[in-house]
Amino acid sequence: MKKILNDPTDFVDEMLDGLIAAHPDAYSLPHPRVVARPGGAKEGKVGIVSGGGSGHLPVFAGYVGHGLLDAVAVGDVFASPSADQMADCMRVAHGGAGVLRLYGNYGGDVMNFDMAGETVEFEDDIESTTVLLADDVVSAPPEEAAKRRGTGGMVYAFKIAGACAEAMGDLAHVTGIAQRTADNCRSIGMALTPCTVPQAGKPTFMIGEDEMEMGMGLHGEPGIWRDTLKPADAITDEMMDRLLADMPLKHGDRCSIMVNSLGATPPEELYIMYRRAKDRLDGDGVVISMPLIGRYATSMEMTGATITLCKLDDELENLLRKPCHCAFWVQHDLT
Amino acid sequence: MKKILNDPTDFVDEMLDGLIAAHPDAYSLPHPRVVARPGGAKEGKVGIVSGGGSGHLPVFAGYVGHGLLDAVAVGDVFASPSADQMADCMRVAHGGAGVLRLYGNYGGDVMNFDMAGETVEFEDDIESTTVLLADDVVSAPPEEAAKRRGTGGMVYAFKIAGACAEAMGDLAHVTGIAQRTADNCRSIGMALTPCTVPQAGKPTFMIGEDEMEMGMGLHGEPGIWRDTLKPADAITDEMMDRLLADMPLKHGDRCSIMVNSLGATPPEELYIMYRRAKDRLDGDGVVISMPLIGRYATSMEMTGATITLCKLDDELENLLRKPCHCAFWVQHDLT
Amino acid sequence: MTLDCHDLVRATRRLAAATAAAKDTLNAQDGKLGDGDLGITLANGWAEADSAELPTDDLGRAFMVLSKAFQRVSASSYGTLLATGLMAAARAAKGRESIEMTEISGLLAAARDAMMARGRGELGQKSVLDVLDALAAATADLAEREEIARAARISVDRTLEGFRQRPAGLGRARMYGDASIGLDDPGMLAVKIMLDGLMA
Amino acid sequence: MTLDCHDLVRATRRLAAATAAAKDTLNAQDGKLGDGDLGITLANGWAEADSAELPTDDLGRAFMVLSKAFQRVSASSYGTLLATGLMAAARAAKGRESIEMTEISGLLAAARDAMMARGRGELGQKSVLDVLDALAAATADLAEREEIARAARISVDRTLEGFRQRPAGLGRARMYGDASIGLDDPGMLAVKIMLDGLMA
Ligand SMILES: Nc1ncnc2c1ncn2[C@@H]1O[C@H](COP(=O)(O)OP(=O)(O)O)[C@@H](O)[C@H]1O
Ligand SMILES: Nc1ncnc2c1ncn2[C@@H]1O[C@H](COP(=O)(O)OP(=O)(O)O)[C@@H](O)[C@H]1O
Ligand SMILES: [Mg+2]
Ligand SMILES: [Mg+2]
Ligand SMILES: [Mg+2]
Ligand SMILES: [Mg+2]
Repeated sequence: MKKILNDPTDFVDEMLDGLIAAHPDAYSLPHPRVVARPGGAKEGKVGIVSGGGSGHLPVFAGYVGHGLLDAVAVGDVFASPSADQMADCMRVAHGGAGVLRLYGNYGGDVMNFDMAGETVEFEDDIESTTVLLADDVVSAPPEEAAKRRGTGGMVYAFKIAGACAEAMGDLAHVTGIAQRTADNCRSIGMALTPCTVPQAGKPTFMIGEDEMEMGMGLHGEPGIWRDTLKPADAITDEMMDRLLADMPLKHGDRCSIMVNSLGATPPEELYIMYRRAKDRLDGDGVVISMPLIGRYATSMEMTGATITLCKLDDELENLLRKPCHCAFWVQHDLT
Repeated sequence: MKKILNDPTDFVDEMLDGLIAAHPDAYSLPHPRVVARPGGAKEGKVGIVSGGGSGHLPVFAGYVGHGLLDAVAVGDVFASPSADQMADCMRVAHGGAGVLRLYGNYGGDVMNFDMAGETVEFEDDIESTTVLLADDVVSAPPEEAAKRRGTGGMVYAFKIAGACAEAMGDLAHVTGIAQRTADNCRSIGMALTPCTVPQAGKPTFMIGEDEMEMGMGLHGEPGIWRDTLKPADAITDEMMDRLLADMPLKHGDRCSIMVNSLGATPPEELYIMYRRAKDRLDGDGVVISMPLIGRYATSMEMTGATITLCKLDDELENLLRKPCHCAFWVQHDLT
Repeated sequence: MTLDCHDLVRATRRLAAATAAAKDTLNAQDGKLGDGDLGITLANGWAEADSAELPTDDLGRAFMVLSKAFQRVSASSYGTLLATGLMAAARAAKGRESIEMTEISGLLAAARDAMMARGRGELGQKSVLDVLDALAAATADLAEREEIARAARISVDRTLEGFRQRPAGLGRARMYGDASIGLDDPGMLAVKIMLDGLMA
Repeated sequence: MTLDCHDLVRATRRLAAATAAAKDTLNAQDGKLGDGDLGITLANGWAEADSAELPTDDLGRAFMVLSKAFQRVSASSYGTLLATGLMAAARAAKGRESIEMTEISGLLAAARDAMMARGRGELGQKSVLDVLDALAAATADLAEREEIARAARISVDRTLEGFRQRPAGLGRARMYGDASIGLDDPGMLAVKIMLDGLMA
């Protein structure tokens, strides 16, 4: 296992120690495995919480910050946090105006967040709502879209709903905005090499020296097909085809697009993909607003990329372009 | 070669196309392979240029921006730009107050930048100075410190000299500040897996499944020793030992520290290293200011990390904490 | 015959021992089509439950303590589902010192239903749900401990056998499609191991 | 005997042909201890020079056109060093229609010195510098083209031989330490190939 770590069982906690030591103004650890903004919940602001497995930085803990999330529950690598941690996380984020649970549609996370929601409703009288990201088009056909898993769309939802909450929208409004963002996001991924979960010590999947897997998930879930590696433009075309088939965009439509590295794939290659994706959208007369190119939702040292399209209306675009601030993403006001 | 690209010979130009298409407000391409701030040189401001091989994003092109660089010349992957491109780059950056050439101490880059300097002095009457980063302690012993190669220290020099130029310091002042930063930086790297130069198509070096190389350079230059992979704390200790032996820091000294991924190593692992490095500095009573943890100077998909210490005085710290803005690094005013 | 808090303490002790012993086996089974943590989940959960203080006068609250133990230490699907099932049992037995053995079938059914709601799963998808469903049916109206034990064992074995050649339809194993055919669902197997432990 | 701009045009043509032919060989040699681009550097540089328009009346400016060609198309060490050497020759011949063959040794020495300054290299480090130094010495005071050719060939072969068993002390090859022992320096070899091309 070619990783820089100590005892694999300490991986997540040592990572969190380092994260908070490095950015004490950005993050605090009010409970074990619960990362929150320092200073506590803001009175009257809707709290937005998320959570899930570790190994995806900046997802999840990294996105705690101004204009983004209020608190997250941090699981082991690729594993759900416990319902107990999620309940703590919701308590920390609650500023009296309720809490939105905003996260990716993975079985374990959903079960635990549901359980946590019932607990804090019962024990703490916290009103809460849920919006699930289910943006990965490969993970289920359109008829079963609710079964899809969440990926890059989470980042758009954090950003847009976060800006809405920062503007003191109420729980219904923030939830509605988050849901509309979730409904407007489509993602697809491809992977070239696996990553290794520290406690497992061996790669998450096996793949040939010149093979790629189109549609593979963030944890190595199988995709659509495995084939010899194709040129960047062909890969990008296939990904864009699948996304646009699922959510057609027409002349004059606006969208943001995220070309995201799963970890090892360098920005140089993402820009080569973006170049092609933009050509495609330009050709269709689709207007790109605030493209995101970089490492936004990763799988540790996996090689590969995901593309996410987020269709925008005036309100979503305005919220997307509002400022945000965390250790991984500082954005000035672009409205 | 597990990379997302088209024709390897187009790698750099397509990457630049994508970079500029994605961030037209941040970057322009006034000449082939010359990246500059849009809008041209600012009258009366010292221009800071850099350059070198591609494959190190954000180094070099990424750091063109407010409070950072004015223009860079972009070479092929791991290869120097031509003297011709560097001369163009200096012309673009010249706002009438002279140009500082600020880059890493690599033979080809030095020869070409020197030649370019002579050319623009002769042809365009541009006054210019040079500051070389030679911060990698492994690449030559202290007696031959001028032979050392440049690595993470470049980022501190770009940031600090960039802030000084933005404050309208004159050429002598900006050069002096850059030189003081260069003198105060020490770096060391370690690598776990190689990367592949697109046009070469094969890895830059070979290394065993459980081996690491301590002190390896950004292009796979050999280091101090090769050994079986050690725990993160032991690796960090050895790196810190070497850095502090070369530049002792005493109780009350201030420094910034960069824990930098060579590409594939994820932030999770960097935070585990930072945790240990901070413990060390805390123990010595050294005060850390504005630590940088992330991907600041990379080698495409190489696995490994570098640590840089930058010793700060009041002026350097103040400049480091000034705002900056490029597609890879947005910092608010922290002074 | 009845079941009270002391029975639950004894059962918990046995389950802790049985799942600790079966940890590696269950991890390996889960590893064939998943993340290989099911053994850890069960061993940690029952160990935590075993070290908790159970109330002696309220079987409902005792079940709730067991549920909370699983909520604390396990976040894997099975741990959360077990916590959910135990919470359903807690609700059903709330405020009572003991229940009749004939009520066990009803507790199993309540757990099954709560777990279906929690995991959005259905019967027939080759999961722990199918085992619980069969168990609830097999133990209906039985009043004797031995009777229940015998019926339960037969029922679990039959269910395992009945589903072995079917593909997994829930959880992580679903991703593997037909590769799951011929393999026992680890969540079902876990019930068999717990049952054997209870009767040891 | 003299050397004028027409000679330089003819020489450039020959060098373009010779380096194009030797491209792969030189790349391979450079690849043993470096990045394997020396063949490309030379072939591209001389091709660019060959396609440039050379002035016919000023040998100095003609050398400058060759230098600029290398500055444009090559950024590898050897290309920059060649551009530097050619610029030194340009300076020395500035404003003259032709030079005497006896001055060739002086041009080589001027190129050597400029390249040492540019690359911060020293003699004895197994690089192109050593070949140039030996060539300047071997051609001193010779006035006949044939004489110069013969002396140059012998000098280059001797220099290659003399350095073969020494470790590289400059450029990328230096990193490989003793692994460079026994291998010819590709930059020296390149001079031999260019010389052979000139005389073909
Ligand atoms: N949604 C679900 N509903 C019911 N049972 C499920 C569900 N998901 C998983 N299971 C059961 O849990 C078992 C796997 O448990 P576990 O290893 O804890 O899952 P994971 O590690 O994937 O979270 C499966 O064998 C199956 O019996
Ligand atoms: N600093 C230097 N001074 C003199 N000669 C040098 C220097 N560096 C390299 N060389 C010569 O250049 C040759 C390599 O050229 P080239 O392949 O262009 O280098 P690189 O690709 O490493 O930039 C070496 O064999 C050596 O003869
Ligand atoms: Mg499992
Ligand atoms: Mg699990
Ligand atoms: Mg070379
Ligand atoms: Mg080269």
